[in-house]
Amino acid sequence: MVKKVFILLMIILTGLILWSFVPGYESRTALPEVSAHYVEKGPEELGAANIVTAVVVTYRGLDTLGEVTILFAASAVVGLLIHLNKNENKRRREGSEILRTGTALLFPLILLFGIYVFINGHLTPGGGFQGGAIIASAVVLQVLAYPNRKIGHGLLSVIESLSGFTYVLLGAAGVFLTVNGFLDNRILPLGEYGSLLSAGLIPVIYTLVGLKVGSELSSVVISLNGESEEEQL
Amino acid sequence: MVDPIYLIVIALATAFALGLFRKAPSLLPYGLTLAALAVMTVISGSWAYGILSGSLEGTDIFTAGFTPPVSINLYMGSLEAVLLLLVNLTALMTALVLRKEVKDTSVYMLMLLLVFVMGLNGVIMTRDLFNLFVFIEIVSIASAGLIALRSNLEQLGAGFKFVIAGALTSGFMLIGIIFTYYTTGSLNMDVIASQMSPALAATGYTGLFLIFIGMIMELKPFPVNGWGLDTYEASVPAVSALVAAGTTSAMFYAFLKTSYMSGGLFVQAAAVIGGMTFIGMNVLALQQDKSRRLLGYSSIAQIGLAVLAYALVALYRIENGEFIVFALILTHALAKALLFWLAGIVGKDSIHDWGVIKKKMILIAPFAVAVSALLGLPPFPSFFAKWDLVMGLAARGGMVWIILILSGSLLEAVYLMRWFGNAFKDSFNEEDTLDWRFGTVLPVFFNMTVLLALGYLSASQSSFSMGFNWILLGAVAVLMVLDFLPGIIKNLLLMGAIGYYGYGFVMAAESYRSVFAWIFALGALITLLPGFGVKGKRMGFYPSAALMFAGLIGLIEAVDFMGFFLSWEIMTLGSYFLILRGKDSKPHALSYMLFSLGGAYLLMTGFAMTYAGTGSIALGALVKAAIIPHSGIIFALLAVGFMTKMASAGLHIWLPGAHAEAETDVSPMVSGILLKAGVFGLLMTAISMGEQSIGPVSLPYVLSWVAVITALVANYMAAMQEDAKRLLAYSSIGQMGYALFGISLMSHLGWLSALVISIVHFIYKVTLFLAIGSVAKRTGTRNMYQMGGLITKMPFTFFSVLICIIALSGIPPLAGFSGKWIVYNAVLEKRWMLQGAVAGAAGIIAFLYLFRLIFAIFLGQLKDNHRKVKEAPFFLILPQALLLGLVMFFSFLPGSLLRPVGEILEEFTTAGALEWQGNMAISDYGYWNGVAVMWVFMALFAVFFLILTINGRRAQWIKQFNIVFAAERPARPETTHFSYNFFAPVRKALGFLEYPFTTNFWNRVSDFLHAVAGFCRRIYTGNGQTYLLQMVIFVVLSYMLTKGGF
Amino acid sequence: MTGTIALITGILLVLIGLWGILTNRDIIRMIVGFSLFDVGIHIIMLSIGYVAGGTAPIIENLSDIGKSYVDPVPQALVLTAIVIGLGITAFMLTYAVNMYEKKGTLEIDKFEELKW
Amino acid sequence: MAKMNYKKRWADLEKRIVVSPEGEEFEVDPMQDYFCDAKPRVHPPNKIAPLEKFANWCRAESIYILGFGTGCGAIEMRPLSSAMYDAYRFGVNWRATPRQATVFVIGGYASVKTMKRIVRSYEQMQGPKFVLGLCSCTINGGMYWDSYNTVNRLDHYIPVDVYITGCMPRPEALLDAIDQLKKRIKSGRAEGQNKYAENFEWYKANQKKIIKNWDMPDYSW
Amino acid sequence: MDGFSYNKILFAALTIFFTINYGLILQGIIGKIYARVGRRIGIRLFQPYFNIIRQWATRSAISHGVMYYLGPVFRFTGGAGILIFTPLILDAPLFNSFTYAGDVVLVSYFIFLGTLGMALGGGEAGHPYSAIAVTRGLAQTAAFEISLMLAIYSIAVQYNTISITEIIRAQQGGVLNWTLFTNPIATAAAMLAFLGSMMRSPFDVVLAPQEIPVGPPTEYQSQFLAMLMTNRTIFPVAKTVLYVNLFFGGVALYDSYLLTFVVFFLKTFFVYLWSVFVGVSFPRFRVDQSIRFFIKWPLLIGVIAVVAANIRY
Repeated sequence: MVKKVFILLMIILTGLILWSFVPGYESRTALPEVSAHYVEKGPEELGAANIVTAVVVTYRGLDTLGEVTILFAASAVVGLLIHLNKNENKRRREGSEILRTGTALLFPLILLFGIYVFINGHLTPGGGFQGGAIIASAVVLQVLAYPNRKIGHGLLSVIESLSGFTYVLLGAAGVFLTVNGFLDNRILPLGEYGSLLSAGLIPVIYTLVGLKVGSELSSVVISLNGESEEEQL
Repeated sequence: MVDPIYLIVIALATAFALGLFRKAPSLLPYGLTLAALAVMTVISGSWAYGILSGSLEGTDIFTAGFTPPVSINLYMGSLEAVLLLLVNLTALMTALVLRKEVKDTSVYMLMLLLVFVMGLNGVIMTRDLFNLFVFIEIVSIASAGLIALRSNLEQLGAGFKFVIAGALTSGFMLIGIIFTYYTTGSLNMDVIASQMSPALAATGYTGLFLIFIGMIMELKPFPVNGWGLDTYEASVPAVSALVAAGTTSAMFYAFLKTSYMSGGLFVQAAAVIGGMTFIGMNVLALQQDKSRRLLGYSSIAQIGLAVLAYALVALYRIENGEFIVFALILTHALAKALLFWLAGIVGKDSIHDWGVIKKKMILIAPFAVAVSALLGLPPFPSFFAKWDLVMGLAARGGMVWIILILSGSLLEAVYLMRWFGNAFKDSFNEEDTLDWRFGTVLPVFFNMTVLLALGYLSASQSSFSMGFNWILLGAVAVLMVLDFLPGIIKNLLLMGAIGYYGYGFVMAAESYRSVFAWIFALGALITLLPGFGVKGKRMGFYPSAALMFAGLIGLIEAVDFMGFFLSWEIMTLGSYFLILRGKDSKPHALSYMLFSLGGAYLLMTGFAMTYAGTGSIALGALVKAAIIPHSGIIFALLAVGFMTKMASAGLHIWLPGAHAEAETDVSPMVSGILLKAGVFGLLMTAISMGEQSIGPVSLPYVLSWVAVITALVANYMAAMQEDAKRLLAYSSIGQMGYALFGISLMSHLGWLSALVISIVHFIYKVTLFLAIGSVAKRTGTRNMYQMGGLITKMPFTFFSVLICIIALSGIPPLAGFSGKWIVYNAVLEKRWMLQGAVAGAAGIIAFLYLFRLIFAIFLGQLKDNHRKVKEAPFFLILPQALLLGLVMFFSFLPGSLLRPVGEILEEFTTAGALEWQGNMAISDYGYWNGVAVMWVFMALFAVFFLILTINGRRAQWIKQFNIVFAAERPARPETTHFSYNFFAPVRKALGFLEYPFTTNFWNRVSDFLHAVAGFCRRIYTGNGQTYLLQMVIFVVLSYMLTKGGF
Repeated sequence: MTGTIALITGILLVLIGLWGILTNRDIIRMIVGFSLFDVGIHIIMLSIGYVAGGTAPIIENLSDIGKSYVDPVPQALVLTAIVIGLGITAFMLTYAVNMYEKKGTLEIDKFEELKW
Repeated sequence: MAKMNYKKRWADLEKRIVVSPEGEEFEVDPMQDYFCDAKPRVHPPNKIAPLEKFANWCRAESIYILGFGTGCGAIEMRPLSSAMYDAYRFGVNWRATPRQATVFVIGGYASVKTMKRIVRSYEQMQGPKFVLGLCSCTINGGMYWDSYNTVNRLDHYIPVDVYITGCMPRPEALLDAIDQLKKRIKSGRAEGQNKYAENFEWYKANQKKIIKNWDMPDYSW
Repeated sequence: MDGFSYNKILFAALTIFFTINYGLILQGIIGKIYARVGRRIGIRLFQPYFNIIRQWATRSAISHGVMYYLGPVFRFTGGAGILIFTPLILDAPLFNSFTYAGDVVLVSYFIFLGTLGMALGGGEAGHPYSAIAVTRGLAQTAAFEISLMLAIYSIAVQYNTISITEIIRAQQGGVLNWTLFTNPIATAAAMLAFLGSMMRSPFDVVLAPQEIPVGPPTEYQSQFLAMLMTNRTIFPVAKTVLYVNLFFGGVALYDSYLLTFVVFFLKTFFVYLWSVFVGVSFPRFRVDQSIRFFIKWPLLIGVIAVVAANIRY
């Protein structure tokens, strides 16, 4: 009890630290310089309607690469731990009839939606991560419906590796083709503003990211469910 | 030049591509990984070389085709290049070491390794705050994966604690980043730094603080680092190596970047936290006996030191700060990686099981190098860094920090040296194996080489010019390389080198230096002679001896404090290795090292204060230091520092064991020669600084009492020893007490006596140790009561002991008397009669132990098993004969010794100098004609001998049991030889002198520290949640203390 | 005002998350605490990027440039942060699964193999 | 049985194998290695007669008696140092060690056990040395003449210079005997040491006849 | 303080000869005094002569080894050395043969040569009693030397010299100039130390005639003992002379040789007698008791002497 009171006290004190920021805070009325640059010059420079996407994929592309890497590392760790602790799998209760039927129905739709989301990442809210997550949710559904079906990593990891590798290569291509152009999307023509095939490399990268995130999250889910090397998806 | 962005590209591309090789034979992905790491190493290496050699300049690396702050940028400068090289090299080496793990872990481990390295590269290079956060997350996730490489319970537990601690830290940091973004409108560190102003610092305080505290917590500050320790302990050693070398260096650099960004807002807090970590971890490590956890403690402590160094450099505006901080970091990274790899090779966790390392003796070399480097011993970069730091601090009034740094270093020495001693001395199970593979061994030796090379390079980087002759260390290195040769050849080489160098060196030495130059050079040659009698290679002996003699020579040649101190440490190091070679020398070598280091740190402080006061580090500055404020404290520091080497009362407890347990020909080196280094230093101080006092207390007066009490108690203790070599060791303490007394008299005669005692003590103590050593060798014991009657078996040895004890006790016809006579006159001149009387009493107590020595060993009853003992081997007798010749020469012509030495001292003071009339020395009080005494003695002796022989020519020579035994006969020599507890009545009367005040005192200090460590380390409960709570408390408290409220 | 509310909500969530982390001995609950903690941080980030009266920074026509948009940078950052948080959560869960399999319990204070 | 006991008792003097510090094994024979086994030598008087005479005079006037009371007669020796008899005035003195004594007063009966010690002590004295046989027992065994363990005639075992009869003799008799001894020394006839050396075999045989456990070399140096 | 000339060898020999005779007579007298205290008639005055000649005339001898053989030589060298390094009579060339070789420090250290010789010789005899006695002797010496040293320091400061000749000279001109009167505390300390050095009761457990027969020389006999006995005649005289010189005005050379010798005799005799008187009055100390004694009172007095001298001079 004393401990909890003490913890509470500490949390309150932590709250005070954070609170010290609040009095000085008020919602901005104007954008900071850099953000203003993004909003004002972004569409022209990168040709992406979704400024957030422009920031994520190009202006702060290195962050995104790192982000992808983190997911990659997480999935590698999950893979490693599962790989190291192969143990006989307990049988789990199968999903209900409704679930299985629903899954069969929804699975392709969800996949399709996911692909839509990341392909249109530069135009509408959404993007590679979101799309990838949607795709992975399809796999989650699958796993929930058929918990005893063992799904192999083979294809997923090939997709994951290839998309990641390509992403890096495309980023590096910028260095070759332009000055200081690592992850520069402008090595492809910007195209017509607002159309699907515009904003240079952004849709490509987002596609790759989507594939990669989708396959990574899927493989994490599958790994957590219990890995099997034999069966392929 | 290759764009540094490729470092990231290559690592990532390879990592991603590895997924394609899941099914391939493990060699292929492994080869790819190695290749990627090698290419990265080459790239970073070429940048490091280019920038350091000046052919390249630091460059910004822009991404996305924009310039910052619009896009994220990286920076490649000299520091970055060096750190990248370090990280990538360590990663490459670690990959080599991890070869065995590849099979079990599929491609995952390799992926994680590459991602990890990529993250480190990013952390080092990035200039964007959020990007830094991303890279830190990459590093922490990848390392959390690598920690669980074997996925056992310990690793999982440690990994989980690591993850949650990391999550909490990064959470705070992220809040900090976003707050800062709000206040500054930018994420680019350079932009933020350029905007930084007091006003901004005030409004953005919370954000900056959270970033700071996050970064600090990444560096595992004391006491919120239990998770870090667990990580170090649980991981595969190779991974720990990478974490210790790579992560900490990169995180430290990131910390520096953020700290620069905030305009040094939290420098004071960093200093406090760094200092606390350095001391705290070193104290807590005392109780640790698991090697990897110990290394964890040490790593964190070292990072604490680096943080502290950075903060102090910033606070006190110390010059050459970059060198200081990075020398510390680099040394730590290289040495710590080496030690972790070594732990992997050894495969034993308890430091008591490390004896197995001796299966490959050569592994001792990197071990020694790493430990020395961590302790900041020369010639490693950390030595120069610490020197610069301490000097800078002193010059700017940071005395408290100096004390903190040096005491922390001393604590660190306790456990590291104890560990090293264990490894070197402990026995091991023959069945145990080492993980001796190319992949594991190469990194170890590679890092060792790098450390040595860096040492040489960093000497020039220090902001202090240094009068040290690197040729000396070069010779040591040559001997180290040639260690595979037979001992005799190495001995010839070393003697040749000393002879060749020594000639010029002795000739070049001036003033009182020449006296010590003679002792060191001649002593080296003479004490190396017995080495010819030792068969086999004697691995490690000659490099160590060379190291010690190099230090001694350097001491004489030094022209400035740095050269002097460096030589001092080198000498200490060499002698430590020599002493450690002895049979049961483990604890004694440790205490020797600790006291020496403690003394050395006092010297360093004293030098630093002198530098602060005079602005010069030339040895001549000591003269100027005599009149600056605090000169008394400087004198006291230096005196105590040198007195640890001379083993004065209170600081002596290392000596008896160290000298007694050392090998036969090492004892004379460390006793006859090495102790004179302390005399030299103290004499230099005394001559340069003159009489000093702290307040009303005159320091020479205090010294004089310490000296005579040392002499008295040490001589008494010597008389109570059963072990012959311990007896001699205590005798050395007593003799050094006389020398100290001579110095403390601060007069011509006093110094003359100190010099004369140094010379004759060198002669007879070397002889005695050789003689007694050869007896111990022949009889297989050092206990005197187990010997007896050896005069007939070892007549020459007896003779040399006889001459030496007469000389040592100062009985007139021999050379020892001159020292006593001068002391009497000096005492009268100074009128310190009470001290003089105590010294005199000590001199008489000396008879007690001297008689015991010669009686119990050579006289009395010969034991059964010694009936076939042979005379000492030739190479032990030869040096004795040479030295006896010297004794006799000085005895016949005392003037030949006293006159030149006296003339040397007349340069400093002539008051009370001896006046010479022919062979007669005349002082203000008395006179003495050594030649006349000698001739009278000889004449009387001859006449009486003749009378006895003419009258007693019919004497029947009888055997040992033909004694009057109350009409009975003795039964056994053992029961007839009176030797055990020889001075029982004295013990009955004066036993209180034996009460181990000093030993108890130091034991209590040690017990106290260990108890504190044992108590305090309970904060590391092992419960991850508690660790989190501690971290929250830490954040709260830090905020309160830095801001002074909320 | 909207921004302040969001900010305070975020801070509260952070604190609640902390409470969860520090008081629940069950590892899964702790992970939930961390998720809350993360979400709180994300909300704080969004509140920072809020510009009064601004809309989402999606410029469908080039002519819309110059209108009031909210700050896209925190949004980008939050996206990254979410993904990182996701990775870490997945990661913790994996650890939890493995720890449970090794020890049969999920109480954090049972994992004290290493201490001192 | 007796022999075995004997062996056990004097195990100290048996040959034994010892190991040197270097691990070499070798035999130690205590009789050879620890004791000098030379025979006593005859020490002829100084050739220069006056010198010898002077020396004898000094020997006579400086009597150092070995303070070893072998039997009940020794009780008569003590009063000599008292104020009543004050033998010091005759140049008599007592010494605790045979090495420094010149006169051995055999104080009464000499049992076999004591005889061994008497012989040893006598042999350890440096000559010229003289023996006074005190009490009748030293002459013929006295009242113990038929005892199983008392020596009957002392001069069969060591040369005796002067006998004193009586049982017990008075201290005055001892003083008189000392006087007689002085005369004998001054006249140069007190050559007991040389007699012992010359007839060493005979004496030793006699001694060994009664002392069975002679556990030393023949002559105790 | 002139240098060497060959007649000094003769002088030295004469000094030794004179001292041997003087010492033997002194022994006779002391023996007589001892007897009188015990109400005996006691030895004849020349008994020591008989003893020593008898000892030198011993026919047989045994030797335990080289150091055993050389021990008495060392011992005698030590004793004779002190004698000829100390001025027996001030300014008498005959009795100042080698005083130019050194001062009081030399003399007090030369004493140990004899001690060492005895110890080594007795040690090689292999007799445990020798070693026991040597340990006792050394222990006792170590104890009493401190107060002697303090006393010597005290008078060295007083007279500003450590040359024995100069110290004697400074005490000339009347009885009241003696150290005894000018520095009584130092004298007291020294005279207590003197008791210890004379090996008489209560400090004679070193010899303990019956317990460890005659101490270190327990195995000595024949001419070896004779040499030790000769040394024993001169050694106490030499020591006494040293004390007389330092504390009782020394012996000046008077116009009449007879007077000079009478003064010499009286002074040395009475100083010697001090130890005899104490000896006949007090029982024996054990070694630890005598050490405790010496590090208590004599030491305290010695410290006072030094402090007082330091203040006064």
